[in-house]
Amino acid sequence: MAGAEVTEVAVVGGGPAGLSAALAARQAGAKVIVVDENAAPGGQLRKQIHKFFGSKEHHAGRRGFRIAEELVAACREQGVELWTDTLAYGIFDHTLGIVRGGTASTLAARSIVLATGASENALAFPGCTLPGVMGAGAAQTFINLHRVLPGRRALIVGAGNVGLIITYQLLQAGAEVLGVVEAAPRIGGYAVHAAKIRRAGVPIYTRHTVLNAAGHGELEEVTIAALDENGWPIAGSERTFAIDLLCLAVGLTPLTELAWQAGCLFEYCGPLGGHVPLHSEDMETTVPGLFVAGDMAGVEEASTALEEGRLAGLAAAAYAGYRSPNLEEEKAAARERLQALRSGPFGEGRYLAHEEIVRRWLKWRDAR
Amino acid sequence: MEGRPVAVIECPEEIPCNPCETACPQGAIQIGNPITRRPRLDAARCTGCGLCVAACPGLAIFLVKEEADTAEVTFPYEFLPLPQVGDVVTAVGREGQPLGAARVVAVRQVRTSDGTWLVTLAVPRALSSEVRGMRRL
Amino acid sequence: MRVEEHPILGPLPKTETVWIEVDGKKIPARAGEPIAAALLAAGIRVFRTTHRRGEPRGPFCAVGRCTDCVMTVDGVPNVRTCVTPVREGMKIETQRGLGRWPELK
Amino acid sequence: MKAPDVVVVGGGVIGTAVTYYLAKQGADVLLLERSELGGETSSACDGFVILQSKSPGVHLALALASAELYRNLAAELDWDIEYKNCGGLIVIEREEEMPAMRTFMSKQQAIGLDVRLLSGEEVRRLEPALAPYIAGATYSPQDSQVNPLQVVLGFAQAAARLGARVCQGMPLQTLRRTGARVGAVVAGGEEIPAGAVVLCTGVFTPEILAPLGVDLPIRPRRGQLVVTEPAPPMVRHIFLCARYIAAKYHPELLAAAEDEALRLGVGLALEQTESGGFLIGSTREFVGWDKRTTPGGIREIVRHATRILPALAQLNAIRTFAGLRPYTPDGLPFLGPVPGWENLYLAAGHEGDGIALAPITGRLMAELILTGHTSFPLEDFAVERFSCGKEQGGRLKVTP
Amino acid sequence: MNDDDVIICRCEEITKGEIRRAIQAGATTFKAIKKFTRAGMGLCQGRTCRRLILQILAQETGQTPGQLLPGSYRPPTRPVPLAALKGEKP
Repeated sequence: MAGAEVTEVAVVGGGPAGLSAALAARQAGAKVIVVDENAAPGGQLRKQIHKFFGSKEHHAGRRGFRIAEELVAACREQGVELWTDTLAYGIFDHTLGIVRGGTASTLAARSIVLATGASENALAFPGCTLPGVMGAGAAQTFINLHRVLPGRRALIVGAGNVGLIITYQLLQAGAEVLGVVEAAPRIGGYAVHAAKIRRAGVPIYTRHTVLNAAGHGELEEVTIAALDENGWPIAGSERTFAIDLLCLAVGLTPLTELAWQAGCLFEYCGPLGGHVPLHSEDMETTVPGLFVAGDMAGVEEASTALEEGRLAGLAAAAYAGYRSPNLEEEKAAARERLQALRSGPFGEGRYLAHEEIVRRWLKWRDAR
Repeated sequence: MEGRPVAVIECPEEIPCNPCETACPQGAIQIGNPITRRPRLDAARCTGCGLCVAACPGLAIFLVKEEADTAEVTFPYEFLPLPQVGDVVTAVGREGQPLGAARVVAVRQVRTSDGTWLVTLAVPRALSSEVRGMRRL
Repeated sequence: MRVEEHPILGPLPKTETVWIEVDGKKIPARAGEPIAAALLAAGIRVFRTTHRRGEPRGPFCAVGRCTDCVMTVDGVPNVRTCVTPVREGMKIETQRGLGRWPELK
Repeated sequence: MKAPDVVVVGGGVIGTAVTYYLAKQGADVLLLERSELGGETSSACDGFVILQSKSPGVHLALALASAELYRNLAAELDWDIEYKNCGGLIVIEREEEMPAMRTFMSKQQAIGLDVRLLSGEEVRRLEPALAPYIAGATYSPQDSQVNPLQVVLGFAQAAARLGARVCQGMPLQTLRRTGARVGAVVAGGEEIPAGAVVLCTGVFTPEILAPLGVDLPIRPRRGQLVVTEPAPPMVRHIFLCARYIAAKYHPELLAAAEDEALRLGVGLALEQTESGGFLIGSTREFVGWDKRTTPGGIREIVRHATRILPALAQLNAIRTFAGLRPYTPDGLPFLGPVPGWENLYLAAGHEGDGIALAPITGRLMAELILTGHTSFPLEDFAVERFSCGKEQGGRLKVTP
Repeated sequence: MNDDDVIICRCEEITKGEIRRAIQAGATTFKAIKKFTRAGMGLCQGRTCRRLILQILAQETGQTPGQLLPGSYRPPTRPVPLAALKGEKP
């Protein structure tokens, strides 16, 4: 076929999971190509300007965009091919349909790692389609990547880590943030992130919801209200803010399109953000030779994405015939670090969820 | 601890994070295994160097120095414009509430800063455990 | 509005300025940035009006997924402005509904 | 469950049509759909009610009768099926194809189809988007289009209003035999006594009939399609190409071809739907039950379509999909009783004509089941026209 | 609160009310809602509204999110010009 390319390991997605997988597979000796639809590799790390949690292995204490730079540099140094502006438009057995330089072609690989990340959830309320209402990640892209403020006076929906971080970053970029609206009775994100924005004077309205957004042609005001025990708005508690930016930070969903197309088996898993492909401890799906890593295998954090990527990369290389000399030790170490990242009150739910996904994968394998 | 700055760690949750432990040249902060354990400070070994303040991804570490009836509170600061030494600013508490005017006595960066400034305010000793930042300029 | 100074990212790096035309009006853009960024920087927030209800829309996801920010670019409708870089002399139009397509011939 | 007069198995366009016309005649009908209405072939096809593509003979005659029913169907069903009497073109790419098309057309004219041959210049006047090299086209103002999904829903909703019970998520488990009759059907764990049973199960019919000793030559034939973004109206007609006719009636000519497009059986089937999107097909491939699209299939469809209508190249594809068409060796569906059974009927095997032939199929099957005879002769569609199972001792018919 | 007028599918401008009516008419899957309403069939192919629709389905039909399948995902993952899909010259 015209324009068809072949590699040993193909990785879809150049974020933390994908780059980490590529690096691990390359170090094991495989020829690796990473395809990424964006103009530059690094994924969401590129717009993260805060310092990361985790440990030294996860570049903790480094700012996200710097971690991206380091990973990309390491990949280049090791000879990983990074194909940016390249869309994986479909997967057909062990072949990716790609669009590169305005032309469709294929990229066949012995093994494939899908590391396509997650997408922001939408929220529906009257006025939610007005210009000025956007995903929190969208606002983050504009301010940190493109250096443009999409609004001057903002309100944030969602007090998870994403909402709290965006609030802080909007302040850093010079916007005013009038508050964070959270439907739950408590803040979902880390206390330290909440503390940062509280110190900066941003109130967090827990047990509140957005009633509507309004404006002539674009967002001008948003009305919120307190919620009662049953989650219904309390009459008389309405409060209206004159703003021009409403950021929605109401969770992420694993971006699993390609895994569905490939015929992977899935399981719905609330703590991981939705349907996730069943996968083994090595991150192999129910399609032999197809691996997953990062948010698309269950929404977590960049640090876990790096470790999952490493596991998937090692296993994908082994599948392609390149066993790292210390394969089992390396995998064991990565799993141990993953388990540590998934301990504590925030991580435990995700730990159990992943255990369950792996258990289901084993059940599938045994039934075969 | 009278007369020398000591770190105050306000990290209330078990989250997977240990750069403070790694940053401390004195080994005064311990997290260990698993990584989600909360940091413990050995105040006797703390020299108040501020490396942990700048390294903490949660901006949850402060320095407090108490002497006679005054105190100096150091906090991480990542906004523009930066205050200048000698400026009088509004000190704020954990909820961002104003706690009165305070003089800026130091604005510096350390090895672990990468953009994070350490701002030190002189405040009344009674407010040393209240003041945790300043109103943005 | 441009974020000229940033406490972490530093001053806005100098880049070449390219000029694009939006509904006949020339606006400056930073070379390589997506159309949507240039428009927001110029204070333009309504990118299109919808096909059925004629309602205004602007950027929503900023990563090329939701297609809410599409405009007619150099005569081609439905261009995702959040992932399409500016080019000198590019002609961008607010898209009304499905957009005006060039005659099929 | 109350015993219905007729159990219809399969909720595609044929099953819902049969259900509707039975209910319209006053029968108590139960429709069993194993997953959801229009979930298989009927939601993976174009919406052509095209007459020109039908082989001259009973096939075309049946299609003409069906087209007549479509005229008032939306009003009758009280459902917007997006019917448009837009006219159709069969594009002729090469001069060499002209004689064959002329013959094909004149036979159709003899049966009463309004169809004429246009020169390249004439057809480009009708559709300026056609490429300059196009040699000509046959044109029929009688060709129309509908939205297949809405036809399925329209039939089902109207049938339900007439009292039919439409059960989704009810796979047929067993046909219970009582002498020469189906005594009951077992579905969803329930044994349902039935007066008569109609299988409208398309590509799945052979596997249902095999245990009954009936060997039916229906084979799944994959058709891949590409959907574009919605655009304002850019073309007015529905389009086939002359190669489609060849792909449909002479697969043996294409199978040996070197050209990948021909090997995949690519023949143009193109329409701009009510929503503004273009539906562009299609391949015709025997690949078993594989319903995936392929990079090669997509590419060849797009190459073929953009060669004929070059301006399409500027449009974005937003979706590709494939459906399995119930192929029969003679291109005609099976309509009639299953030999050896008194109350078991078949309406399956329409290949790419399911949408076009649905109304007449529904009406004739209702007539057959409820009265024993039909207003249109169904001999040519008889189930036993190919060598059927041993116990039926069916007659073998030589097909044109 | 009557939120029938809220837009759920941003591309095809399909409201919550239209989706509710489709559910009442018998659409109990994402796939069926697409057929009834065109929600999820526009330019972005349901990449923004799919989850919202599944939530409405769960609320209205009492199914759990785990019982609801997200429907089919077909290539291409983004709009791709036909000019690109033509590929290289043969």
